[in-house]
Amino acid sequence: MTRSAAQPLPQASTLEESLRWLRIMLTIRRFDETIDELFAQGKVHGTTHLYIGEEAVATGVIAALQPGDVVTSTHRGHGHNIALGGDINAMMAELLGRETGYCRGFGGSMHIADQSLGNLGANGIVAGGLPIAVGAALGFQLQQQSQVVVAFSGDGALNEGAFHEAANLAAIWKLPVVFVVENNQYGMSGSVKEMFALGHLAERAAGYGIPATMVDGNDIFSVWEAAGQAIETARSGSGPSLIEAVTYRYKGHSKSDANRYRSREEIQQWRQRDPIDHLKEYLIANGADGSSLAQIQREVAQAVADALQFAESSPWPDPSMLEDAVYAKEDGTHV
Amino acid sequence: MTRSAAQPLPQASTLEESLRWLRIMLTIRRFDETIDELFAQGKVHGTTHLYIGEEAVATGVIAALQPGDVVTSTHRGHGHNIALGGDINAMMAELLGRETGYCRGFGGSMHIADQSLGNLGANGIVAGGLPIAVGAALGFQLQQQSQVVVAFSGDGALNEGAFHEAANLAAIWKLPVVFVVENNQYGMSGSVKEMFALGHLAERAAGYGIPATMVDGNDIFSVWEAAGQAIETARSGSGPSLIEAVTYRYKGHSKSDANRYRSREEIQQWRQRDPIDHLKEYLIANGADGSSLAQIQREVAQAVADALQFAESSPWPDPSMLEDAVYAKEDGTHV
Amino acid sequence: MSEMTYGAAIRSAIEWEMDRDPRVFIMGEDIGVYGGAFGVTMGMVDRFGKERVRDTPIAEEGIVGAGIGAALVGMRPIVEMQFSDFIMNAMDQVVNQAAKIHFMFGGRMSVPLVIRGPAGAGTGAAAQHSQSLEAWFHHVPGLKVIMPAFPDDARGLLLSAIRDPNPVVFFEHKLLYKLKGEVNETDEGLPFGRGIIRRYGAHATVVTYSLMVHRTLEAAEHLAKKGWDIEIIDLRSLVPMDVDLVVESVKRTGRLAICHEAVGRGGVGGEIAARVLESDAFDYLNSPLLRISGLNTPVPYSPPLEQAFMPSVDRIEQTLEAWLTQEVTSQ
Amino acid sequence: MSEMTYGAAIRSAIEWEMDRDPRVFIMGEDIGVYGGAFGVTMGMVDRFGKERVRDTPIAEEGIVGAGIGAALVGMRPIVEMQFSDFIMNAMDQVVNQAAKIHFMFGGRMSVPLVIRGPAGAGTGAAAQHSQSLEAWFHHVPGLKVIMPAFPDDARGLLLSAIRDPNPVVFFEHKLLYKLKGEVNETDEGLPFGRGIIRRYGAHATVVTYSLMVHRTLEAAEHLAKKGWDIEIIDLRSLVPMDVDLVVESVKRTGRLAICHEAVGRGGVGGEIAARVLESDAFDYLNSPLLRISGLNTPVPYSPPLEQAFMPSVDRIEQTLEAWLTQEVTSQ
Ligand SMILES: Cc1ncc(C[n+]2csc(CCOP(=O)(O)OP(=O)(O)O)c2C)c(N)n1
Ligand SMILES: Cc1ncc(C[n+]2csc(CCOP(=O)(O)OP(=O)(O)O)c2C)c(N)n1
Ligand SMILES: [Mg+2]
Ligand SMILES: [Mg+2]
Repeated sequence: MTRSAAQPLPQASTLEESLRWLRIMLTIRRFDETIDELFAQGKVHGTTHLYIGEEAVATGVIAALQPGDVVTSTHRGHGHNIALGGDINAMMAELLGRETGYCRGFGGSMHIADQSLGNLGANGIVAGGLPIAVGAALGFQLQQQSQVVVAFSGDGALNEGAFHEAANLAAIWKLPVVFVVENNQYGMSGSVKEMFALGHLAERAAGYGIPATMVDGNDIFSVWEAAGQAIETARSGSGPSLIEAVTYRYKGHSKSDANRYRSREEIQQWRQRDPIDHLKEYLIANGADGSSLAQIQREVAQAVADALQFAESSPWPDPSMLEDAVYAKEDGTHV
Repeated sequence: MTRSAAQPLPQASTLEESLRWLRIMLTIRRFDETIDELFAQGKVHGTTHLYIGEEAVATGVIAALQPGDVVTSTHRGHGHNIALGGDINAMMAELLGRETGYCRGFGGSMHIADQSLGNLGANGIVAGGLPIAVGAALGFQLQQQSQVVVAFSGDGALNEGAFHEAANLAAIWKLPVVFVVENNQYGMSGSVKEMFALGHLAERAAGYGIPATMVDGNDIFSVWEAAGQAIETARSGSGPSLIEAVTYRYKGHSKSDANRYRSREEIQQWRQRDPIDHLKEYLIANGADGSSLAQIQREVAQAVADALQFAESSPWPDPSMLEDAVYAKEDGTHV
Repeated sequence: MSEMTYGAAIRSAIEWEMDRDPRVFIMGEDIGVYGGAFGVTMGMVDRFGKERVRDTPIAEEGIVGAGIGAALVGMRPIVEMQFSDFIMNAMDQVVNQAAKIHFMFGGRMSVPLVIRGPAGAGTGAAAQHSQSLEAWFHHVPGLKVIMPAFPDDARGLLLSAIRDPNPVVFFEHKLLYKLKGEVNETDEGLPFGRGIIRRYGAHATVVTYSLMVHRTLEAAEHLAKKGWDIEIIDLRSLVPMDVDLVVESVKRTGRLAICHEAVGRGGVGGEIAARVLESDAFDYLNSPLLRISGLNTPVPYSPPLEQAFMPSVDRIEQTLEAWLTQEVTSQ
Repeated sequence: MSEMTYGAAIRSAIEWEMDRDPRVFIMGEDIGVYGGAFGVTMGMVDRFGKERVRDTPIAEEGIVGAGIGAALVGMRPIVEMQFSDFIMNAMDQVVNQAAKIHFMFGGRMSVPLVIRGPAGAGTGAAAQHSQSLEAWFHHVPGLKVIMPAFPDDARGLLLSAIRDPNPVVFFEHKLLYKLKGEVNETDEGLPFGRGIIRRYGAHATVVTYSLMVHRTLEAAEHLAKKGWDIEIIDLRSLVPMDVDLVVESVKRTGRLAICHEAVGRGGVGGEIAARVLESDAFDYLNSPLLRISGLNTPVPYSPPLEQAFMPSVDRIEQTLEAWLTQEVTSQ
């Protein structure tokens, strides 16, 4: 499925745009590598789910969105927020539990949201965001606005009742929502092979009358094209679609994962189809110069290091504010 | 879809068997007509869901079961229990809230079960029985027994998350369960046309890798054949299937229904395809004599009248036993 | 002021807000042409159209979630649970999502959502259609919980619920839908968190809400004839709860009884008792607590059983009388 | 007697029953090769095979329902909720089905099913993975609810849970999995409904369970040095609850405090308080009630916030001390 590096750039994406994507993907990777290290060092508590290996999905899909569009994210949500242009300082601070974090330390890794950028929220509950995405799409439809919603989920999420009810609502009301299924082959340890009696997850969409496509989730151009089509379908009022983006996570499911359910070889094989390497090769073959790529990489590393520095030097939140933080004020104002 | 009355009897069903079916279908109808009258007279409290018009589905499917097989039933469950050979005295008494009822008056119309006949229970919750059916099938599989489970549901139930999770479990574990969807065109008022973006409900099964067929639910022979095949598939270890039985309910959804969502003409049209009339014509065309059919009809009417008499002369349950009835005894004994 | 039923008062609040605020819409099973299982939304679809009076598939988790999502992009959804029991199918969306979103995301978002539906027994609908589940929701930080007993409260509190920036669980009682009362059809919402003394009395305070307000009031009238003078507090709103009103009343009467239809064990009665026992009313308490509640059983079907499950006027009267006789006489 | 962790004690009970009774099996998300999110079922699939240690899709409603169905045809299923919070996705099956089947069908059937999983905060898992939801389930007639604090209780009570003909909700605490203790690996189950006095004392009774037993015991040791003598009751089983033990203790000490990690409002503390206030211990009560509990908020993520949410040894100690000082001194 992977597009060979010799093919020309797809029409609508310029070299500049592609370099921007590379920067995003590198940021996601560097950010999550840093989180991985921090966990290893015992500097973060709780758990986290790294997006490493799946960067092309969030980046490619979100590149196809327009301002005002929104997404619902998942427990594996860092990539989505970074691709939306999220503030990595506030993300890092959130993971470190600081007052300057996105959620003032209330949420942590699984609960980052940035409504101002269109992120309606990561979600600790598998498939929990899907009915919410559909509701946002219903809201847009009722407001007669042309915004579109992208509902990210994993493969495992497709077996939850919440997916089912959401998919059917989207289908019968022709809502402007695109279900992007990040099929990284596993739930936590349960493989797609064991947990579905289907050749491809995209087949599930047929049961709702929703059109579906499968794309190579490690090839950002394929992702971007498919997402673009689905998003425009949604925007034009023709209803929902589902994209199965086939990808892989390199790291364990979460920090407590010993990877007993898969082989080293399998992981190695997928690493050879790395989405970032793939984009780099592609850029070089299309005229980008190696040193500017290296430069981006350095800048990204610096930005993440700065974020860590920012987070570590940020104050801890004050527990005394907890009980006042449960309900929104009468006038609806937020922090 | 309706089999024309001139065709010969399908091989495996004898005239005798068909007459037995007629008796069951007439019993279901007479029973539920009686309940309808009792409600109209204010003699029963609560609500009830009549099976009138759908008799061929329960009767045909259950005719294809073997002793030891089980079913899970629904809120519209009288037909299932009668087709299993249920005791209409105990059913009538239950509806009238008497001590001699199936559930000693604890359950009422929506909660009739007769495990001894293989009925694991009606269910007041739409789709609530489906995961339970799958669990029973899992139990049989673990016990290495060859029993089969039939999970009845309505069309509306297919939009509940419970259906989805149940269907997928059945598919991936190749469980001996047959989903029989009584598509009577409506939930309560929500029509299949509005609540699904599908041509046929059977298409939904494809999303799980479950084979499905659609049959004329008002033609008992079609139902019985399709059920027989699906049940044998399940029994032989080849996994679940789904049968969409297309039918219609003549009466309102429940006693409080004013039928505002459908037309008189529609109801009339379906009445012309009445499953009982159809079977009768068929029997006559195949050599049954009219007087013996009339005789069956009289016997059935008498039996239902007797049941009512039984129920009405039965004692009310004693509230003092309520609090002791919540937990099963340590030794697991039941009433 | 006009006389209307509790059901009509609820409809009046919804229609008022839908007229006033284009962000408000309602969705649920069979709420359109059918008019809702209890007729609450009857006729509304003709007035507001199918978009804003939206029939849904049978998919409670989906529709509550859809309410949340619509709320997040600026709508003010009302989601009807056909029977409040079915909220179990949507617990994750209600509790893990709606209730937590404001807090969990550090105050960045809020969920102005009303989830409403009929609660309670008494219609012969049996175990899965007759529950009173408010205790669960009052245990969930982030939710507000409202249970009105009279038409005017129903209307005023529902106006406030729709306007509230937080998720509100609003439970109506099936047996109250036909109750008539005077209702002021104004734009004024009733504030949450204010109980009301429905009857003043000196011998004991009975704290109650929803249907049981009426039964308790009736029992109190009977007891008055026997010389017992009972004070009755209708909480109306369980979260926030008017604890001060209860505490002050108990200080005056020296005795606390609680009456609710929900199963006794783990019901809201426990919380009320604890709040009083923690307060300075402790020193004024002259008698052990009395709880009158639904039995510790699922709701049974048969009329005599169902009546035994629910506190009846008789049971309330007799239980209160026995308690008062025992306690006051023995002092 | 052998020393083992709380987690190992739970595994020991499951393995014991699976060895003994072919009807017993366990299913849940990632309980096979992965060994469970908290390692409870580690290694079991090698011993019992994939059929009886069954990995499931992420489908809580489906798998609880599957447990019910299997139970109805003669199996004895154990269903693991990966985090007990996810039981919200299965509420209908737990509450409308499992809990009611025996009663609703007039005693014709029963559901021998164990639903178990980790509860509680303290691991930085935040609002949707840290809840203590026992109050909901103790309000549901038809369920039994067990929350052990020690490895030997965990094993003995889980044996009884698996053997019980009713649905049992069995909540383990995440922070206890590594706790070590002596465990008697016998065939003897511990009876439900018996609390245990973990520490005798004269000044006050503290009723508690699960993790908080340990924190309360530690606080009591500190307070002992300051001259306060606290009695501590570990309930172990919430339904049925050993109310007599509590009442007798309060009669001796004259003071009741309750400590649980769950959100205070609507928590089990209310029920305990009400049971005492209804009992003849009322006349012995010398002080207002003290409840020490989780804050009335969702569980926050950041370490200082999460610590503030949960009752800590310090908070327990200080709160008890202030209360005792106030109450005992002012008498
Ligand atoms: C309702 C619910 N069940 C279980 C979990 C535990 N859990 C968290 S992530 C996960 C696997 C999710 O798999 P998938 O949807 O494929 O997403 P991925 O982690 O692979 O990105 C599980 C089981 C959860 N968070 N919520
Ligand atoms: C979870 C749940 N939601 C809603 C209802 C209310 N209700 C009872 S039957 C019914 C319609 C069911 O439609 P369908 O599955 O097609 O069965 P039918 O009544 O047509 O036989 C509804 C909405 C319910 N009992 N349970
Ligand atoms: Mg996955
Ligand atoms: Mg139907």
